[in-house]
Amino acid sequence: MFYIYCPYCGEHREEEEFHPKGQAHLERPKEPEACSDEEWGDYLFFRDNPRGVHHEMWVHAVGCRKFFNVTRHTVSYEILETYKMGEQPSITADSQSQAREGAAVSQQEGVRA
Amino acid sequence: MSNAATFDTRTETAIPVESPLAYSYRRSGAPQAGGPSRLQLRERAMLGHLILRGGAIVLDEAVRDVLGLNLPGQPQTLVQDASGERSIQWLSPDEWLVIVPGGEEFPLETKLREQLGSAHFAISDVSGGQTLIELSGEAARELLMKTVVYDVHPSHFPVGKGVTTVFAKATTILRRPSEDRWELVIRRSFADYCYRWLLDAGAEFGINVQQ
Amino acid sequence: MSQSKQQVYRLNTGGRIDRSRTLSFTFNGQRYQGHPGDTLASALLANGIDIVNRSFKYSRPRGIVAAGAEEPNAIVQLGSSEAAQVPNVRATQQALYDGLTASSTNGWPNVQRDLMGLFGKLGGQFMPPGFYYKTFMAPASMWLTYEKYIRKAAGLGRSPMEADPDNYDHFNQHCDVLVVGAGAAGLAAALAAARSGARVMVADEQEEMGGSLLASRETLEGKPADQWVARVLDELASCENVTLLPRTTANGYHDHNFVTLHERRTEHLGDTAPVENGHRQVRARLHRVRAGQVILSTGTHERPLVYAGNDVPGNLLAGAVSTYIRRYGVAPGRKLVLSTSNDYGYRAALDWKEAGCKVVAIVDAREVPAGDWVDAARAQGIKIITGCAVIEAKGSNRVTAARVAKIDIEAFKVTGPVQELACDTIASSGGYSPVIHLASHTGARPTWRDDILGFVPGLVKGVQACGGANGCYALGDVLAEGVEAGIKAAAAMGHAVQTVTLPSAERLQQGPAVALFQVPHEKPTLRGPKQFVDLQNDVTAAGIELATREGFESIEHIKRYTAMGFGTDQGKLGNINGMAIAARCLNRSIPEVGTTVFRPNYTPVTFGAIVGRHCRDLFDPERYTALHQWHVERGAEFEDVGQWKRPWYYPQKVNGKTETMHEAVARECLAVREKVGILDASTLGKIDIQGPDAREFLARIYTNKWEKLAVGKCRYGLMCKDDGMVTDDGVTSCLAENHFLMTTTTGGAAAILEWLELWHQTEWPELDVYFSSVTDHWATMTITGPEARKLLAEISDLDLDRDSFKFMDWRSGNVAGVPARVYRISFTGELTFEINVQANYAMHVWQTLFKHGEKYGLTPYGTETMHVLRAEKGFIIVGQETDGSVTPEDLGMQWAIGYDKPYSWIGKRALTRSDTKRENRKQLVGLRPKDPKVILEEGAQIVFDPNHAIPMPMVGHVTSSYYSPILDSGFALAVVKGGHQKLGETVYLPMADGQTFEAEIVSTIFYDPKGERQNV
Amino acid sequence: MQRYSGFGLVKHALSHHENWERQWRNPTPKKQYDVIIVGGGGHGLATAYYLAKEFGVKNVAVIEKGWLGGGNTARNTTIVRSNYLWDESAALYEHAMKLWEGLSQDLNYNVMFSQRGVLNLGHTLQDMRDIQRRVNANRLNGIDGEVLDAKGVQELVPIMDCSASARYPVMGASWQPRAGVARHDAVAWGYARGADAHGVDILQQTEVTGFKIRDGKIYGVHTNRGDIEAKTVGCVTAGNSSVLAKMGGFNLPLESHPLQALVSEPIKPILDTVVMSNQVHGYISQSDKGDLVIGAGIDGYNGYGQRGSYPTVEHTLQAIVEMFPIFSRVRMNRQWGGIVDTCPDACPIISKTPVKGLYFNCGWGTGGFKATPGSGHVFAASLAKGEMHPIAEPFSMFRFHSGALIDEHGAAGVAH
Ligand SMILES: Cc1cc2nc3c(=O)[nH]c(=O)nc-3n(C[C@H](O)[C@H](O)[C@H](O)COP(=O)(O)OP(=O)(O)OC[C@H]3O[C@@H](n4cnc5c(N)ncnc54)[C@H](O)[C@@H]3O)c2cc1C
Ligand SMILES: NC(=O)c1ccc[n+]([C@@H]2O[C@H](COP(=O)([O-])OP(=O)(O)OC[C@H]3O[C@@H](n4cnc5c(N)ncnc54)[C@H](O)[C@@H]3O)[C@@H](O)[C@H]2O)c1
Ligand SMILES: Cc1cc2nc3c(=O)[nH]c(=O)nc-3n(C[C@H](O)[C@H](O)[C@H](O)COP(=O)(O)O)c2cc1C
Ligand SMILES: [Zn+2]
Repeated sequence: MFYIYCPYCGEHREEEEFHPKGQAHLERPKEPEACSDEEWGDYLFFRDNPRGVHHEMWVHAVGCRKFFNVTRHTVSYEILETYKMGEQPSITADSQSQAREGAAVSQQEGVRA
Repeated sequence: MSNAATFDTRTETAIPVESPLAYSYRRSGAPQAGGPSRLQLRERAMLGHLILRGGAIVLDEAVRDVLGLNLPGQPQTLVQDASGERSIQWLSPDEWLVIVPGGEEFPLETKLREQLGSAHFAISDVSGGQTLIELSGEAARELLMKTVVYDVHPSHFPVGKGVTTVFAKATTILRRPSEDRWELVIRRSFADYCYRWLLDAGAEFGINVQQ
Repeated sequence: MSQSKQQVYRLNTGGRIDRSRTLSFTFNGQRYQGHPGDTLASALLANGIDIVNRSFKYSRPRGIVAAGAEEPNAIVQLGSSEAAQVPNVRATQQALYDGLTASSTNGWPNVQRDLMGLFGKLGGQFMPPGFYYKTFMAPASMWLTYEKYIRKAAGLGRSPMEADPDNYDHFNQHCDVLVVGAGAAGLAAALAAARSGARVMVADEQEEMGGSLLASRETLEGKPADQWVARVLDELASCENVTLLPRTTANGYHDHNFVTLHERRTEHLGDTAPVENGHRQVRARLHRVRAGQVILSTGTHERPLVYAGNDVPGNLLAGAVSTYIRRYGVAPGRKLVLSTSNDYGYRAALDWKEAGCKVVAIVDAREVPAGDWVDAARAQGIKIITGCAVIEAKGSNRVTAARVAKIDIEAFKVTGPVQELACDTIASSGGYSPVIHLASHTGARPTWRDDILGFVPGLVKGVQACGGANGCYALGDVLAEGVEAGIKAAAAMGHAVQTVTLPSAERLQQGPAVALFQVPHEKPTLRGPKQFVDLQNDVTAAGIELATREGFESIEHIKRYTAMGFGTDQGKLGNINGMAIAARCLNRSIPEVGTTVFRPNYTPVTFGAIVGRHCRDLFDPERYTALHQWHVERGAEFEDVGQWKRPWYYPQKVNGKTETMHEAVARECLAVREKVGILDASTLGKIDIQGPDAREFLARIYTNKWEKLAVGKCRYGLMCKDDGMVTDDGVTSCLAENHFLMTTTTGGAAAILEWLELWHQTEWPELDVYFSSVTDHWATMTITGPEARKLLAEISDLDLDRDSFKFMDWRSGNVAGVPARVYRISFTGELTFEINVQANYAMHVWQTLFKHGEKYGLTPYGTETMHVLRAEKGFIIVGQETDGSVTPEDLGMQWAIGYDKPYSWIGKRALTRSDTKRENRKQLVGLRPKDPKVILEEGAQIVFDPNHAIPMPMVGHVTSSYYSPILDSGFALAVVKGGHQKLGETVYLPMADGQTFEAEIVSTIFYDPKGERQNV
Repeated sequence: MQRYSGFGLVKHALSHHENWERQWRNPTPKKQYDVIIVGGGGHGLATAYYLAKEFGVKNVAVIEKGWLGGGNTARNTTIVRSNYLWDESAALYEHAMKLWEGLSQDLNYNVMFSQRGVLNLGHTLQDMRDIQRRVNANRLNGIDGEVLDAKGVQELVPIMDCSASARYPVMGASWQPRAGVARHDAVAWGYARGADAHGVDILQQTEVTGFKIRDGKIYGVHTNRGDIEAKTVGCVTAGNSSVLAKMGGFNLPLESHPLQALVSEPIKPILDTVVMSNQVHGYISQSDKGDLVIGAGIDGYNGYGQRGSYPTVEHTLQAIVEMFPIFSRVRMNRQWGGIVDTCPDACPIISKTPVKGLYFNCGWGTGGFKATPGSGHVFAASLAKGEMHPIAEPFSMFRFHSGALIDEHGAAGVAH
């Protein structure tokens, strides 16, 4: 169970107070009517879903009710940072050394042995 | 005056009222410990509850002028007046809970609105929708550990703190107004569930309900 | 030697048991005695019970092999009554109490003389791993029959057949440092951390804290080690910042240092929790611990050696032999042969000798053993046979002899002649495996260390392992590691440690151990007698070898093909041996083969403890309105809507008979259509929306328009997700220019509030608007029917004139002396007033309405009647008429779509995708059954051609269907492909019983099509 | 291939089991294959099996990064049923069900398919409406099923609490008698053995790390054991499908979530149907070994760690004890997690992709075990012909552009 730092409450809180809300930084097209069916479908349904560093949105549902962003490794589940809505991450897949990520993946994904 | 409708939901006339726990007292009773009790529960019903929303900068002065309290700008803080009757609690960066003696909420809202003028803010009266349950006694903290996921250790939860957190399968606002007292703000529709939970979890401490 | 007649193996002195008190217990119906401080296992051994169970597959007799969590055999059923049955109790972890009732889980007719055992003996070789997959295939239809017989052999213990009388509890804990395991390492760590002032929790699974120090030969400061344990525990107990939890197992280690601790509070007292001060104590408590730092000081598990016949009762772990002697005052036999690969094992022989029993020989696989304990054994005159191992245990119900021979470990061969040593007990030690289980739960992979011949835990952030768990075995070093871990953990949490002086430990010389896992036999593994690896699942070395031959090369495949490690011991005893055997067969190294994944639970935990208080009445919240009591007293039946309890209908007694739902609903419906009814509508979600941009926000969230809604007016709105599918609806009222009250469906309230916040916080933060839930603040009472106005007029000061208070207006005033907002909106099609008052006044207003309403025939109605009435009017229920695949146009609600709004409101773009534009989408229509007596089944499928072969093309289904009392006929709402263009056409509904109903597609509005009644 | 039978077993026993053959080889990768299947789970192995056996494509490799059958195939609660709501999915799952019914014989490997019936409980009026709708649709689609009332449920499962005093009383259920459970590992092994016997190379411990694409067409894969070529590549990688799609340069409408399950200690047989409930949210069956196999809910966040959150397990056991109060004293032995690839409409993707020759079969999410034979069969047909099999056609990834979703959330219900 995660221990999540809410950037608005300024504290770590139990996962039970939060709801995950999917990929972060999804932007609704400014002019939906100008989108093709394909572009609109992409916006609605197609997701990054990386194995590794992921930016996702959570809401502190039982708490301050604020949405915010989390950078988390989807294999080790380590939370690398949390930041407010509208802010940009300081840690990204690119900024993380390949080696570190690789290590975490092979360490914690059980399929190999 | 902001362009919102205000409405005093209370009346001066003597009309029977029922607190959110009224049904629960009838259904589950109000247990009294036979011997010495390590835990007391008391509902403080019919208080005035207002949700205040807006920027801290917008609200701060008005709150000080009208309520005589500093708007708590720091997360998780609870500020009370000297009598402990009036309090204001941080709920989120743009949301506060004000609790005042029953009947004061409407004049308070009116005054705040006057003071705030055309600024962007919101005040919602939720007095009918929630109630306050007070826990005291040496076992209060243990009872809370069975109930809420938040860390209630004194080093982490000093007097003057308040949080919104998970209460069993419901939610609560939990505050610590004084050394030996904890307050739970519970939603009306969940009140019976919360009450039954507290009685059940508190039984081993000889819970004592003061009505 | 025996203290009482039965306790044949009880020693006269020694151990931590209380000989002054005797406890009696029964096992398989026989009465026995033991003492406080015993486990059930030590008491059984004391009483000379060899066979505690029968094995799972081959039904072989089995005895106790271990003294702790790793025990695979001694799994028993406990319980003196049906409700108090406890299946699968590990006797080595069950404290003895007076009156304990236990029995073996397997064995027929009994565990001593078991008929299945015969089958096992004869048939064993016909049950290699995977034998099911290779057989029972013909004829195909017979598998269910075969399976019935296979299933008969399943299971260990049995479930109680009655509900559990006990309660369980959760504690949400937070601490700086959690220490798991209170042996030497854990106590040292705890002491260091405690002295820093950090919040420390210490959990140990055993009845007493102290771990292996409780039965240790070693001294600390020249005194028995348990004296130091007692001192440390005293100090820890006196610290306010320390929580000590004995009898508490860390069973799961989850992400971000969340650890669950299972505290058994009363299992040492009885099979049902005792009552104290009139209150039944909780049987078990689950601590949900969020720890800043975790210290794993969980020690080691000793590995047995794998040799032929190693499952015959009387084969024990060397360490367990010591534990039984030193801690429980039981020597589980008379004549011991010890087979070991290391120095540690020698302690069992020394202890055995000291207990006054005979050590036949120590058989050491090493050519030249050397070390302090070896010397001690020599000094005692114990015979040591070197370069040899016990290759086979003889005996069937108890060991009678050990066959010993010279072995070549490298060549995996017996190289010398075999000698048979008569004995009744064989103890073996193949070295130690650090307890890596908890660390593995986090997903971290363990790493192999050649120097200790074991895996040590892989570690994630914020956790340390120390002592045995970290592969550190010398007591002095263990203590030092513990202290260091404690200091580090405290420091990481911002606490500085004062000094901790360590007690002096003996420095013992130890010779190097040899890597021995499976002992070779004269015959090849596949041909020789069975050598057991996983005792509980009857997995043998031959089985592992066979699996590798068949291509199961991954250790995970081997596990699944043989069931190694699948048992209730999760392979604590056998797994590493199994891996080593697999490595031998595959010609790979042990680290190449690797371990299987250890998962929670460390040891099994009752469902009850995990469930805690969230059961029975407290399984899920029941949400009530302010009028709940009234509904209960009025005899309402309730419907679950989300977590709410809503009155469904109010059956009355008519001539001594209680109405059926059908009768009650018919009566309620007519009351509304002809007189006046009242509904408690308080559960509808209500959201207070304020701000200068509130109106624009509404226009973006809803499909319809909001620019022109004037103060004092209400409007129905429809909400879509951005995929264009309807997700919620409700009426929103304009309270002031910048102020609206939105209502949502009962089930949707919380989600819609979050939805509004989502869009505001993420997409449109520039809009000045705030939302607050006021659902619980207002109680809503809907009075509806032709007499509604007259009734309300009697008790309110509102101007109810139809022209000043119009349909879709709202007004405020007093109702029954209470300030109220009244909305003239209608879900029934009748003249309706929705009275909203602060919930604390609701009961008074409701009762006042009834006081005045009697003469008008005021009738309370529930959700069922509400549904009938709204369906007669063609009003939808989101979630009933819609299922996430229905657009506003499909519903025929074009009137609620503002295509020309200046914003691309949510859902708009999706409505022009190729599939949503399709002509023949399923569309909402009314259905009139050709036979008015027919009430179509909700969910009935609609076809155009009922004579079509199966699969029959389906064109829609019935979403709502009722009997209409006012029309005296059945009627339905349905979605039908292209339905909007098919009014008047006939459709068919083929039912399960073979009947096919006919219905005509009609308008969705069955009653008062012009909507006159609500406008009066 | 060595044939298995009871008689054979006796023969082998008499020769001390020394003559059993490998169930599959451990071959060295060839440079080139006609078809590469990425992912050696049940679906991938079934695809290879049918390709070789029914569609005559024998030069096939299955590339598996770990041990075959070690993904979700090793982790699922083994429920097999076909009572899906919409025509498209009903056709797909019923196609699978028919194959299940002869699978052990076809593979000469007993997959222990046990048609002991599955109950989907209804606790609310809307549940019952949905159940009726689904059962009616099933019937007209030729799928067995009936609607039971609370009494009928109680008769089938006497140990369940069907009383009116339950928090969410059982109102009824849908009942599919032909549904049941199967031995998940045996399914993977049986297909692997069958595929191997038809010449398929199963390459374990081989990870696909990239695709070789030229002019929008695929011609091979990169692996940690070198490059391997093929003009047709089918990815059947479940939870990892998005990762592979990225290698192909596109996204999928998928999110990978942890899904957990758990087993109790083995107890004597007490439950011989499968019981599932959406409302209280849990499902349970008892295995032939005696353990209660219990499925938990899906965790809301993305995760490739094969672990989920503890509260999910708590909620599941609450549901189980709510339905079966007598299990309160039974103990939970082990919990684990899989990585499920969930699709917005709870239906799979069996599809061509923007890269020619590259196909994906994924998105089975929480419920694809039951489809294993059907999925493999239609995917093999599609790969062999280069044209999607009619049953697979509606499950194109491009339905998310047109909007023609097949929303099975109702029928998929609790994760299974
Ligand atoms: C807890 C749980 C319970 C479930 N219960 C049920 C149930 O009761 N009934 C039901 O029908 N379904 C159930 N499911 C779903 C079901 O398990 C899956 O839908 C199904 O097993 C998927 O099979 P697969 O062969 O597609 O995937 P998998 O078995 O996951 O196989 C995919 C394979 O691809 C491999 N792979 C991935 N990336 C690469 C790469 N780059 N290179 C090479 N190989 C790669 C993986 O290692 C893996 O072996 C459950 C799932 C879980 C997790
Ligand atoms: N088993 C042996 O006989 C053996 C082997 C090597 C070393 N030693 C000696 O043992 C000492 C090592 O001490 P140590 O502290 O590392 O180990 P220890 O065995 O003394 O203590 C470990 C403790 O952790 C408990 N434990 C294990 N898993 C647990 C869990 N999941 N939850 C709660 N409790 C759990 C055990 O019951 C035990 O009480 C030294 O004295 C060393 O010389 C003993
Ligand atoms: C249907 C089913 C039944 C299982 N039964 C058991 C069991 O009785 N004992 C056990 O230890 N594990 C059992 N497991 C779980 C496996 O041990 C293992 O946890 C699972 O395959 C996931 O693999 P992993 O834990 O190695 O990652 C079972 C798994 C499944 C899918
Ligand atoms: Zn917060």
